[in-house]
Amino acid sequence: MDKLTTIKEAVKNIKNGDTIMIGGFMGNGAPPELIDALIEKDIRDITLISSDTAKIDYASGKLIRDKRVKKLYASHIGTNKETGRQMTEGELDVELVPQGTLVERIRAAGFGLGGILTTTGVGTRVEEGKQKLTVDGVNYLLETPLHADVALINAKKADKAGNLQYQGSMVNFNAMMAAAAKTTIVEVDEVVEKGEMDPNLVMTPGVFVDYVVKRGEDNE
Amino acid sequence: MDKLTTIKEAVKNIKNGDTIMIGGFMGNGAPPELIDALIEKDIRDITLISSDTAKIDYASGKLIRDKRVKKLYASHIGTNKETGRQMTEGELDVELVPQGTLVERIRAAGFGLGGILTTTGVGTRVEEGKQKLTVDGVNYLLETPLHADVALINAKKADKAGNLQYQGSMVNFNAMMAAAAKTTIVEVDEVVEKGEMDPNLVMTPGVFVDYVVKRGEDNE
Amino acid sequence: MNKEEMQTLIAKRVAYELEDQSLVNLGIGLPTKAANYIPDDVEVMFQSENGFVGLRGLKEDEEDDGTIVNAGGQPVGIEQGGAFFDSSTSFGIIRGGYVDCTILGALQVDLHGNIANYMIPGKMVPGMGGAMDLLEGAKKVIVAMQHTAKGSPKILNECNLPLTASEAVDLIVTEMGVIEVTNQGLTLIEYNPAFTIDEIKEATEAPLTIADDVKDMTLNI
Amino acid sequence: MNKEEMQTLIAKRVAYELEDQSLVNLGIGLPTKAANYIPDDVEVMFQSENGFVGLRGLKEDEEDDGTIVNAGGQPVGIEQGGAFFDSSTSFGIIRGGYVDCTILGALQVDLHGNIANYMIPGKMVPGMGGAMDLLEGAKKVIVAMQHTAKGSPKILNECNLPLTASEAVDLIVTEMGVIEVTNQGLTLIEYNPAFTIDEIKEATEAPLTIADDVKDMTLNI
Repeated sequence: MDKLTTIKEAVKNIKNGDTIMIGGFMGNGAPPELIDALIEKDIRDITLISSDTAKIDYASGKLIRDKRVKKLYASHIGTNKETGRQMTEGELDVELVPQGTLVERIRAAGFGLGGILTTTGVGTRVEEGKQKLTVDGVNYLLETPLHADVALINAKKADKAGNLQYQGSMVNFNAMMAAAAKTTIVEVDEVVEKGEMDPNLVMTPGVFVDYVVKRGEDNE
Repeated sequence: MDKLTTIKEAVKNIKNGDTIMIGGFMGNGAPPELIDALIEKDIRDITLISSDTAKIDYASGKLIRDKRVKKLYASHIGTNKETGRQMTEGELDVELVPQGTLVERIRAAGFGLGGILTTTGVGTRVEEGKQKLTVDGVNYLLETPLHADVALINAKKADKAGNLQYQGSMVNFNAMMAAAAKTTIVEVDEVVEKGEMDPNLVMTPGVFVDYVVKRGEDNE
Repeated sequence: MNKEEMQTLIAKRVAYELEDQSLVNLGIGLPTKAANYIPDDVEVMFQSENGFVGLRGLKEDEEDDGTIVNAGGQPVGIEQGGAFFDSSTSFGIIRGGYVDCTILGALQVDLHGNIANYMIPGKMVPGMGGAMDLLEGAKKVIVAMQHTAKGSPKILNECNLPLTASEAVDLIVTEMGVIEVTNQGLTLIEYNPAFTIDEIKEATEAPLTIADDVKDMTLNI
Repeated sequence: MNKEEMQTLIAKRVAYELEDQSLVNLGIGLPTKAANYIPDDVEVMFQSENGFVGLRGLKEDEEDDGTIVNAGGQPVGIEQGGAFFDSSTSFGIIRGGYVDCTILGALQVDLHGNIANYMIPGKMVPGMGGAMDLLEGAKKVIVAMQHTAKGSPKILNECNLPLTASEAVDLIVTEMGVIEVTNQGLTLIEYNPAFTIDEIKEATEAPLTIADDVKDMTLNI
C-alpha cells in the first residue's frame, strides 16, 4: 500500500469537534503544513492534545489564536499568552497534564492499556477527580488513556509504507501520538520507496501511519 | 565515562539470589558470553526474568539445565523440556506471564510506573492474586513492575558511553530490560568511540547501561 | 482425509479469510501454513510478535545470518517496507488493535468463544507466549484446528482446561466446516461435503445452529 | 547585591553540588546558568526532557539548523556520546530514577519540602511542563531561587500556592545561604556572610535550625 498522498486528501475526513493530537515541543517537530491545512479547512471546536501551545503565530499556537480549540490538554502554556487569556476568561477549557503523564496517557491509548499508575501529581491539583491507589504502601494516581481521532505528526523521512525516521529533538511526542489516533497523518521532508529505508533503523513502524505527505509540495 | 570493560569486571558484583533479567527470544538476541560467565561464576538461586528458556543447551536454557534458577518469570517454556520437568516436580517455581504483560511489567519498573492496567489475562489463571479494576465498564488487571538487580542484554553495537544499536529481531526484550535493572551489562559485537554513533540512531540511550563488554574478546 | 490433507484444507480455507492490506499474526504450527495459500490479489503484512512486521520465509538462495527469527524461533526474512522494533512496541501494536486478524490453534473452544490453548495442568505447560495478548488485542480471532482430538470433540459447551482468553474467538475453521461464534452461540456457515451435517453435529459437543444458507467450504478455496 | 549578582552567586553555588559522572536536568531560567560554573574536574551529562541527553550550548561558529532545542525551546547542541529519544523514553529516564539531580526554580518552598512553582491561580498559569515528573523522579532535588520575592519570604511554613509536588525538595540554595530539608525541618548549613544569621531568619517564614558547623557559602565557589 502506498501511503504517500496530498495534504488535501489526507485531511479530507477531519471534521469539527474532532480530538486532534499535534506533535512537537514548542513547535520543534510540529507539522507546519498540516496545521495550516486545519486552518484553511476551517476545522473548529477542536479538542487539542499537545505538549504546549508554542507561540501565538507558530505551530499549534495558530489554532489557539484563531479560536479553533474548545478544549486543550497540554503540559505547558506559558509561552503563548493568548492561551492563558482564553483560559482565564473562560473561553478555553484547559487541562494541564504533567509532561511525563501526558506522554504515558497517549502511549496507553495507542498501546491498548487501560491506564498507568504514577506518583507524579500526588498531593497536587492533578489528582483532583482521579482514582487513587495504594500499592505496597506507595500512593499512585491512575492516569487513563488519551485517545484521538487524528494525529498530525512530523518526521524527517518516510518510506511509502509509512515507516518513519526523526531528526534531533524533533521526535518528542510524535512517536507515541502516531499510535494513539484512529487516523495518523505524517508530514515529512523526504519520501523514499519501500525497501529504501533500513528496517533496523525505523523509529515508528508504518502500521501506525495512515497518510504520508511531503512538505513543500504543491499539495492540492 | 568509558563503560567498556571485561566480562570479569562487569559481572563482579553479581551474587547468589540475585534477580537477573536476560534478553533474547528463543535465544535470538540473548548474550551468550554473559550467560556463560554466570555459570562460570557459579551464581545460584537466581530469580530469572526472561521471555522463555530457549533450549536446554542454549541461551538462558543453560541456567535451567544447571539448576541455577529457583524462580522463573517467563511467557513460554515449551521449547525447553527441562524447565517443564523442574516445574512439574516442584524444583522450580514458575510464574507464566503473558508476553505483552511481561514487557510492560519490565518497562514499568524501568520507567518508574507503579503498574499498568491490561485486559490481557482477564478471566484466566493469570488474574489469580491480582488486583482487578473496572474503568469505564471494562475489567482490567493491575500488573505491577518487575525490577531486577542485573540485566544481561545483547546488542549489535555500542559506543563507549553505552549507547546501543540492535539488529534484526534481536532487540526484543533487550531494550526495556536495559532500563529495569540496577545494573545493566550489554554484550556487543562492535564498540566505537563516543561521537562515532549518530545520536539520531541510538536505540537504547547509554544512561541505562552500566557496562559494555565485547563479544569474542579475551575477557579475563 | 489423513492428517496432512486435513491441515492443508484448514490452512487453505483460513487463508481465504485474510483481507487485502491487512496486518496478520499467525500462530506457530498449522496457522503458519495459511501463509502458503493466500490468493495472488491479496496483499497481507505479517507481524511476528517477537518484534517486526513484514515477516516472510527465507528465499531459496538466502543464507540465515542468525539475526531474524519468527515467533517459533525459526530463521525467516523481512519484506521491503517492513520494520523491526522492540517487544514493547510489538505488543503495543497487538494490544492497540493494529493487528487485523490472528489465526491460532486451540486445544478447546467453547460456545461462548472461550479458548484454551496454553496448558494441560500437570501434563503440558508450554505457556501462553503472546497468545493471551493476541486474543485480547486482535480485531478478528480465528481458530484453525482439527475438529476433534483422538475422536473427542474440541468444540465444547464449556472449556475445562485453563482458559487463554474468554469470549475471544470470532471464527472456527476445521476440516469439517466453518463455524461463527455469535452471541447466540455457534453457527455452522460452511461445511465440508465429505461429512454429513449429522456427522459434524456428532463431532461437536456444543449445540450447532446450521445457517439457512450453509455453503460448501471447499468451493471457496 | 543586585539581581544579577544574586543569580550568579546562586548559580555558582548550585553548580558546586553537581557530582562527577552524574546526569542532571536543569530547569529553565536561573538553574540553566549553573551549567556555566561547573568545575573543570567534574563531568556532567545534561538531560533535556524534550528528548535527549548530552545537551550543550551552541558553539560560537555553529549554525542553528532548527532540529535541536532545549526544554525552553531555544536552539542548542548535543555532546559526543549523547542520544536523542522520544518523550516516553525521556520521562522514563526521569521517572525511572536515572536523573541524579534536578535544579529548579520555585515560587514557594516550605518546611516539609513541598514546592509550588507552576501557577498563581487567576494570574499566571504557565503549567507544570516536566517539573512534576522531575520532582518525583530525580534522585536529588535542588531549588535555586532568590530568598524573597519583593521582600516577602518564599520559604514558608506551608505553601499556599498550588503544589507542584509534596515532600520533594532536598536542598534550597539562595543568595543568603544553603538550606537542607530534613525530616526535622529546615537546617541552614551554609550562609552568605554578606548577611547576618538574624537577617536570614527574618527573611525566612519557616523556622530555621542553624547547623552547628554552619559554613561560609562563598568559600565553596
